[in-house]
Amino acid sequence: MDLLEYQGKQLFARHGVPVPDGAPASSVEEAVQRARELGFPCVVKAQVQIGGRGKAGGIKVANSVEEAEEHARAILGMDIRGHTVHEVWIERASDIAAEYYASIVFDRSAKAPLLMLSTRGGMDIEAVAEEDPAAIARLHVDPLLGFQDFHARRLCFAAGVDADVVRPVGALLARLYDAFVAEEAMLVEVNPLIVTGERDVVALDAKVTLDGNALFRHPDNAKLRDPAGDDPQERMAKERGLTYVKLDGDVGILGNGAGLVMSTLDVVAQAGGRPANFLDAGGGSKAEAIVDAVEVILSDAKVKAVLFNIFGGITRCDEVARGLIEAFAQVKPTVPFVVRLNGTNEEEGRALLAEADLPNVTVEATMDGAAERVVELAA
Amino acid sequence: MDLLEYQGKQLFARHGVPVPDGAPASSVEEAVQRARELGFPCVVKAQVQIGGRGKAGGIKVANSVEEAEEHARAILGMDIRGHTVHEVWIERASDIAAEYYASIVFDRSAKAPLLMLSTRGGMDIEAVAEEDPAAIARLHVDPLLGFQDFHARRLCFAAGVDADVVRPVGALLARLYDAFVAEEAMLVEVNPLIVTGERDVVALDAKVTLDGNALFRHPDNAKLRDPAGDDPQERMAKERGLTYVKLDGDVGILGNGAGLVMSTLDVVAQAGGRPANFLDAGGGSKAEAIVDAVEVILSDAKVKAVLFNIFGGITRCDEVARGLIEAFAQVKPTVPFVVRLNGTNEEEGRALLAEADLPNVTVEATMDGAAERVVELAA
Amino acid sequence: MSVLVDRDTRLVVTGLTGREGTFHGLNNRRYGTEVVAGVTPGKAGQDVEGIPIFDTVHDAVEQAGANTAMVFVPPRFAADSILEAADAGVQTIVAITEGIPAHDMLRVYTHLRRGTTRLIGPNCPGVLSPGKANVGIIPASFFSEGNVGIVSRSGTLTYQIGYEIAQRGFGNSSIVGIGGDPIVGSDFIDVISLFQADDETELIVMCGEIGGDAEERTADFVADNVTKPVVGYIAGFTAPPGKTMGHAGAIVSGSKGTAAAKAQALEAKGVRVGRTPTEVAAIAVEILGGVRT
Amino acid sequence: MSVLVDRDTRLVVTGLTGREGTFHGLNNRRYGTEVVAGVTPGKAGQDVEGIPIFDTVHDAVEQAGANTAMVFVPPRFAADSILEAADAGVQTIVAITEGIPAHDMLRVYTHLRRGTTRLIGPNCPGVLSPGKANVGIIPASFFSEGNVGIVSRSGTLTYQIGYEIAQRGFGNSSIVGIGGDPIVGSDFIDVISLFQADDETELIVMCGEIGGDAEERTADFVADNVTKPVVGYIAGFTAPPGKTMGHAGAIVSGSKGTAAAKAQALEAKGVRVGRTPTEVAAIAVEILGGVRT
Repeated sequence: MDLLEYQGKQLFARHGVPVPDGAPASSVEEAVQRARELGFPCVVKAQVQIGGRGKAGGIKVANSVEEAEEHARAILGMDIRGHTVHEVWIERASDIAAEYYASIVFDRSAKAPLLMLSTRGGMDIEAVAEEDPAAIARLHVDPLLGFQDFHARRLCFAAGVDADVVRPVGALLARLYDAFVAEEAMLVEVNPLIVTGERDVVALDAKVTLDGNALFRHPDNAKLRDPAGDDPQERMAKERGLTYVKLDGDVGILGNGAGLVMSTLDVVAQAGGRPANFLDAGGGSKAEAIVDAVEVILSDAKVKAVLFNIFGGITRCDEVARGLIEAFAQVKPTVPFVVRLNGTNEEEGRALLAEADLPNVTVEATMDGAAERVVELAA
Repeated sequence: MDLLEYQGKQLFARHGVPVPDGAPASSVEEAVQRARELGFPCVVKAQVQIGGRGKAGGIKVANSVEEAEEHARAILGMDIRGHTVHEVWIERASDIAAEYYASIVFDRSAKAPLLMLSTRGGMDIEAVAEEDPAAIARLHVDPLLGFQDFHARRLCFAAGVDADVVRPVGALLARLYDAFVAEEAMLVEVNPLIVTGERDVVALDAKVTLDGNALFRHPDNAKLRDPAGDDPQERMAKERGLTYVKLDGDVGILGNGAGLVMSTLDVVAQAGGRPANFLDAGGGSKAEAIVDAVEVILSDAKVKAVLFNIFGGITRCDEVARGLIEAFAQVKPTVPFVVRLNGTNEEEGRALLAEADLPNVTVEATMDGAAERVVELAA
Repeated sequence: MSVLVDRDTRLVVTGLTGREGTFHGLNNRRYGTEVVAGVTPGKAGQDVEGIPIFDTVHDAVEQAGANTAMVFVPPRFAADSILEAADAGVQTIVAITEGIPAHDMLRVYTHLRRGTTRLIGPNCPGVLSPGKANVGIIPASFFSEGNVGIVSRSGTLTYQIGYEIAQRGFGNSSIVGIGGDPIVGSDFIDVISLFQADDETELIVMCGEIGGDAEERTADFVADNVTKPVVGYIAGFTAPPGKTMGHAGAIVSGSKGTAAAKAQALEAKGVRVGRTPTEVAAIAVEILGGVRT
Repeated sequence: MSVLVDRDTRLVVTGLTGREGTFHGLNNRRYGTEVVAGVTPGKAGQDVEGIPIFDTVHDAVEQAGANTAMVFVPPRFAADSILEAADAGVQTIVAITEGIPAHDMLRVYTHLRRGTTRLIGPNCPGVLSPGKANVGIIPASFFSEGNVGIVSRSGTLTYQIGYEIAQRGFGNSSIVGIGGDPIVGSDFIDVISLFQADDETELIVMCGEIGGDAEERTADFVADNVTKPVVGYIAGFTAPPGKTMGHAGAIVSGSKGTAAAKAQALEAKGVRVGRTPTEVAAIAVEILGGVRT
């Protein structure tokens, strides 16, 4: 789960990571009021989960109430590469002497948090990483021992941080690590991490990704989940507890188990089809879940045919069949369905389908055969 | 550093360990006022760092303002085995259905925190440990992994905690462990840990020993240090940063390094003398520290002779000699001194002493010889 | 032979008294697995169809001789359950639970790697050694004893591939689902090492998917250490970057972790990679010497 | 031979630029120890009488080839300094600092025991291998090369006993102060194992003191594993129960941990225990075959 910049900054502030004063606003009036309170110059920043806001005109400095109003009006509602700006963050302008980069990544390969620090912040860090990898100091932290002062020193000296700010940068890294662990983040990134003219060290941006599986321990973070940015189908699926990813084809796909569904997409693509979605009905799918899933898949108007690819383990094929029958009764789909059932209770499942004799439903014996059939039907 | 019961309870409360409502008082008027606020029945508890307060009459239940006043008057100023009661703790009386015991000890042998839980609380736990060791469930916690829920379950089931309070007792142990680690304690002990008639689990007593070396990280705890209970010589030594333990003999002893001082006491005892104190002037002792040390040793009127036993490592013998000369100038001791100097700059040290020609100071070449000489002089 | 679970397995199931725990625990017992204990705190003395319940895994180890644990408790309790089993001296832990917080697993993984306990999963279907023992939720009826070892990040995909191989007359030494989370207790390399050392296994099938670099690291390992033939499969060629495809670990980040890159890495080290489950089965059978009837 | 430090020792001193660090670091160099680096963050490029200063221990290891570290920083920074040295790959760390918080050392000890780094101390005088290297604050001038290994929880007491043995014409393989804190990196057993394996050491002297049960555990270890003669000393017969005698470690609780109990435990396992430093020296010399002139 990705946070907006200002949500990340508020999270940072809770853990003592220094951030500029600021306030969010979702209307022009509110934005002007916040700007007045903060004083000028201040910065009006579009709150969207995508990079390159500055280039797109989503970040503007205001030197007066008039300018604040003008910028808020321009930015609120703006579309930045497919993301509509619903909120702005008004923040006191900072006096920037140097721009650094700092991040902590959950490194699944090393199985440890990876810390990175560079004095070449404020720009595209991936470009820096490619053209001059040595410009980014990196080290892993033992997850049980935790962050130690020497980690901060090593990073600062390796990155070439200005001598007079080695201590405050190190202190900020320690606080950032606290935030990473305490909030169970998968990523915390500060770009740029600035040194001000007065040699204060401040996080001028914040990118935070939280672990969705850990939100039960962080009810305040869970509330930040903002479905407004989601695709309507994805939002609907989420509300129903389904794992659904929208794609841009016309073959609707449902399977059980993430690997099998990914594989089904691939097989459909190889058969010449274009998958409309990824939908994992999950382990132990019950009939109601199947009804929900069919509704989500069919809410995408582009879908011309649907493939059910089930290999039963925890999931029982008879439950899937029952769900499909119920879905036909409730939703009355107009597009053809191809169904392939193997595994736990496959015979009962096929028998139920045969008995129900649903219109426009073909049962196939193999995954490849089912993929070919559904591609034909969608053509 | 040992805390008083009420300081321990306040520390517990900061970490979510449930304790009864209460308030400290250092005068009868204050005690009565606190009792009124808490309501009746309440308990008036002497605050001294020694066990067996109950038997000594230091814990009384008050059912009315009159009784609270009577008890406070009786207990404040009371002497409990050498400890004068300067403060009482007034606490709401608890309805006790069961008395358990819980503690966490810094186990230097296993190099891990040792947790202990027993359903036989409320009494002398050392006696329980001797007559029925199986009545105390014990386990160690990996210091890096920390306390896990399964530790709580293992302890509760092994101790035979009532089934309906396994969860709250486990939760209390988790909080107690938090306190142990966060406050850097060497010991936290709850005896009794009670189950109330309403099946709440509450710490009815609190014994907390903190690591004196860690107090720099805990300024609030450092302020709790109460020198009032110390022996006057020990208090004086503490104020001067010296490690001094008062004993009951007449040979004053100063050495450098705890092991050497302990050994010096033993050698003096073997020579037939009775050491008056343990005083470790420490590594790298400077002349001023020696002056302070001489003052502390001589402030004990029983001292009839003093032995300086120095083996110089960090400590330089010339500094010790300089300190002794300065001490003679300032303090003008009337008792004889025996001095033995070996190690770093021993020749310079001996030369300084020879030159100063202090009255009543004998220089000896060996530790055994010095011990024999000082015992003769004290006789 | 086989790997991880066999006739010596003495299984304790944490969460046995739960609905799913009971269903799969009994299923495993029906298959022939020695299910010697269940653990549910506060229910010691009860039983699930004759399987005794204990308060702690320690009691299950001491009193029922459990040497393997299957973790079937909800995600918020699962890390603790794994640590408890390891602390009790269980040597193999199979964690089925899906949705365990990543930071929990980071601590669990780091702790377990310093000891001798082997963890499979979490978010995995378990381990099946056909004819010997089944620990987990793999539907055993499709699989028979044989010489193909399968290791996979995915559950149902594994069944699919195992099933296709079985259709061609081959059986399996063991089928190991290592799980689809960012941090799993054992990775491809760990399990392939076991298969390499296992007498019965003659060919190894590994099913990877997008995300992370486990497949790339495995390619190097196979080239240097594995003499048995390895056939690969990677799911997720169609997955767009930045989207989590069901498994917490299945995500293409930027240009990293794509199926194409993984397949390429494997092929560069001489591992043949099938583009569909059917093709994987065909390659395996070709190497093993053709369809058995 | 000798243990822990010798002519191959390449020492980095953390805190070399501090007053005590400079004094003892240069003292160690004068003795012949290869002092190759100092570490003081922010002072890289400077030097202390020709010894180069680095920002981190890692730099000292990489650029100056340090393999041993002496920690001389104040207590609040010492745990971090020890962890840094271990992380940098230093194999032997000697921590002189007194007053490190006990919980810091608990974490450091647990972490280091899972790796291969050996820690001596903290709150110890260091290690002297006469004629080879001196790392720490032991006044070397009293000691010469020889065949008596000394291990001690106390600093000055060690000098006293070593001095008494030297007066009788014997020298030392190594003198190891393990420190007097509740948690030290290496205990008697660790160091006695090294002496047992060391060709040069013919007799081992161990100086214990009240508190804890390290001496009692050592008695069992010596009986089972040590073939060389061991002579013991315990300080603190005169200590009253419940009083802290300088070291946090020297806390007597009830009967356990008293000097009498420790001496008894050692004697029960055949270790002769001297009642004064002089008696220890006399026993050692008797075993070694009389005074050398």
